Amino acid sequence: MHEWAIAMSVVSSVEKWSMEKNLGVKKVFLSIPSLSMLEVEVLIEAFNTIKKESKIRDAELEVRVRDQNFKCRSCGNVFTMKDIRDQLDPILRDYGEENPLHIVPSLITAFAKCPKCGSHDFDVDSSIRVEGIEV
Amino acid sequence: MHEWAIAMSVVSSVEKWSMEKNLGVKKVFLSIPSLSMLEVEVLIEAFNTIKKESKIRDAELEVRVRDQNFKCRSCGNVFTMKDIRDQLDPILRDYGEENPLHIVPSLITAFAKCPKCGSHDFDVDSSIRVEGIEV
Amino acid sequence: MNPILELARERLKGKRVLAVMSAKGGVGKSTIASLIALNFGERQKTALIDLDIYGNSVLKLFGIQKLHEVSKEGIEPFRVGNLSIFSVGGLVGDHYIVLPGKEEGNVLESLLGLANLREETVVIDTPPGMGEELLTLKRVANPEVILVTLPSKLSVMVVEQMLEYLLESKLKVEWIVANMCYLNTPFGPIYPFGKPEFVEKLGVEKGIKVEYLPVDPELEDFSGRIWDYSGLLKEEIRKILDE
Amino acid sequence: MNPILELARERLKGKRVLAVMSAKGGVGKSTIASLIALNFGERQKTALIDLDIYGNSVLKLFGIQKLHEVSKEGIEPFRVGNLSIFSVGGLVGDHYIVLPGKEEGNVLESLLGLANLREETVVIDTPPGMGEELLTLKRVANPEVILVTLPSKLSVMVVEQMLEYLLESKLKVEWIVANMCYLNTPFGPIYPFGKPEFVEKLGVEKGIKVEYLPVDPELEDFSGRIWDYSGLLKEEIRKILDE
Ligand SMILES: Nc1ncnc2c1ncn2[C@@H]1O[C@H](COP(=O)(O)OP(=O)(O)O)[C@@H](O)[C@H]1O
Ligand SMILES: Nc1ncnc2c1ncn2[C@@H]1O[C@H](COP(=O)(O)OP(=O)(O)O)[C@@H](O)[C@H]1O
Ligand SMILES: [Mg+2]
Ligand SMILES: [Mg+2]
Ligand SMILES: [Mg+2]
Ligand SMILES: [Mg+2]
Ligand code: NI
Ligand code: NI
Ligand SMILES: [Zn+2]
Ligand SMILES: [Zn+2]
Repeated sequence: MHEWAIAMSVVSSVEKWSMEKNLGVKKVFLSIPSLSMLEVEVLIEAFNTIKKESKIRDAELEVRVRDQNFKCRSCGNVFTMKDIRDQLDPILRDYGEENPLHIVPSLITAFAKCPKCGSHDFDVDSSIRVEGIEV
Repeated sequence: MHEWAIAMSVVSSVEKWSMEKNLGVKKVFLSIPSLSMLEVEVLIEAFNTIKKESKIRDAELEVRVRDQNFKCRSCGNVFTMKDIRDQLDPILRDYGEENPLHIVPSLITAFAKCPKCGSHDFDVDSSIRVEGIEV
Repeated sequence: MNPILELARERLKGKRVLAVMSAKGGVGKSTIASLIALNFGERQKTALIDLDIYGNSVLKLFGIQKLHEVSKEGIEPFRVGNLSIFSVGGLVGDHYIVLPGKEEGNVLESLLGLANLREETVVIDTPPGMGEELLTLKRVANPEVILVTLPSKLSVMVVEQMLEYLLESKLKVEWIVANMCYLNTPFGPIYPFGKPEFVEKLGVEKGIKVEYLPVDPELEDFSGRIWDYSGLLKEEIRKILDE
Repeated sequence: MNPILELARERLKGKRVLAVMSAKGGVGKSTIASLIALNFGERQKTALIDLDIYGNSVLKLFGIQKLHEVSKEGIEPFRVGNLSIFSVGGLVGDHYIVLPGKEEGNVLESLLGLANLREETVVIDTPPGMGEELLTLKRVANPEVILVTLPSKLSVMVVEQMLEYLLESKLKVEWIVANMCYLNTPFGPIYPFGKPEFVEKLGVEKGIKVEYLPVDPELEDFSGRIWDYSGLLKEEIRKILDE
């Protein structure tokens, strides 16, 4: 649901950029972590609605969903979403769709552990970022 | 001076690695931040002395001194050691050779500011790491 | 480009942002932030944002155990009278939070960026230390600061270092609050953490007004329903804000 | 490969490591860690390591204002009787420290890795929160834990979440210390932070012994020379350790 708030943040930061640089925007490349379970179609729909009231009416949104590679800082083990699937399922069950990881993917270390050593201490790459703008 | 302690840490971690993998070590590539003002010759001298008592007697140490690129998280400005030279000089003057940045380069944000916006909030890459081992 | 950070900045832009800070823990930041917000709330809609990821004390003081609703607008606040409350604790419930330092900034940027913040007055509760949370707040806004300490020498020394940072960073420090200075008994005051000589001196040196608050053992009875509290501390804070 | 981390692990391996923890600030961690180390120091050489980057309270309690000497062996401790004290504050002096969360781990790995640590018994003072400092300590060692709280409901709720984490992480929690439970006056006790009912319940639930400590207003007089203190708190801690 809060895909709309995120789309708004993208439109308004790209709009600001476009006005500062005095450049028209054709395409925006947004990168999101798969961990966040954000719905890409909703993001695009929201972006297309919100941009109409902005100065980047012609911009198109392309979303890249990044798969996570977690690296344990305690034992060095590298693992992926698949390896902790059993730890993620209960989160969906307990919190539903608007769960903590959906809203703030960085919270993953509070809920999941390194499958090898059990540590909550692993590197995550969970940011939502605009990786490129085509003008 | 504490170059010796660092050399010891390198010898003992590489030795451990070599024993675990059951591989001889020809060369160790160590990367250090220029910020730390560590003396490369002392590091190598210490390494060559300490390795004699270890299982990696034939290893050679190659040290790469990384130049820092600081990125301000407040205004986005990217700057280097040169741009904050005037902020670093007083540290050397006040603390001498064994100054905080020499011992713990990560402490840089406590002493220096982004030359553009004055923020202490910038990204540093200050770790000391073994970047490669030649067997 | 970090759109969530940009949005956070926009949400706070032009508003009155008051942050209750102390590098020292347990000095009463959350209590005082809550009482200040409640005082403001008597006259206008006020937001209270909790940036202490691990303490979530604001929720505990207000007895809030629900989860934040999430809408198209983002994270919807908990409403208590005129107050709108936001906290990471409202996203996770009673599960513990443990985080690498690197992630703390992302978590707080998300809270601040996604909060559906409509109020013009914003009170911010902060964690102890001078780490990622402080830097994140600074990245997003330039708050007026209320600096809290105990009267103890130890606490004042820690807070003095923070004050140095705040002043160098050109943040406006409104007052220093010396909390838990004395405990009134029928037989005269007791000073559980020493007399407030060090904080007095600090205030004079830096030209910042110091306000002295008592220990109020009654406060504990209102843990979980702090809006009901109308004792000593509340009255003293009212006086300070009315000045 | 991170050689400093490896060295830190080696320096602590096989030693008795006791960490005084609390996700809540200002509950007396530094005071209690110092008094425990002093108690051990009466019988054997003991190291006291301060992992609270922003508080450096151990140095302040011991009145240490010098800088660590650095030798070929690394960072040389401050020596107070049988105690060897290490703190980041001993590297920077009275300058403030402000750090992005990402750097906190590097700073503490350096302190632990470079410390010329010869003692077999190591007491560790920790900062509040459950962030990078806690994870760094966990990366380096598996300490026995002494968990400190105030009796207040708020503090106990915060500490309960930390306890959950500690137990899930299979750390051994020796005792829970409920600090500042009562203040004795000639006219009977005062309970400045409420009666210790919540912490008592927590102890029973988790099967962990709870120790109750008083507020001692005399303590403040020994700030800066805590080794000279021999009052109530010291005596209570002696009793606990002798059990
Ligand atoms: N003036 C006061 N009188 C009595 N208790 C207080 C007072 N101020 C704070 N407390 C109590 O002290 C503890 C720490 O306060 P808190 O607001 O959580 O501090 P912080 O946010 O700085 O960690 C809480 O249990 C709180 O109820
Ligand atoms: N039992 C006690 N009686 C009186 N004062 C205490 C007691 N325990 C701690 N203090 C004081 O309370 C303040 C916080 O204690 P401190 O050890 O710094 O806590 P923490 O390390 O958990 O932040 C200090 O000023 C300290 O002197
Ligand atoms: Mg605190
Ligand atoms: Mg608090
Ligand atoms: Mg922290
Ligand atoms: Mg402390
Ligand atoms: Ni959503
Ligand atoms: Ni040196
Ligand atoms: Zn692991
Ligand atoms: Zn900058």
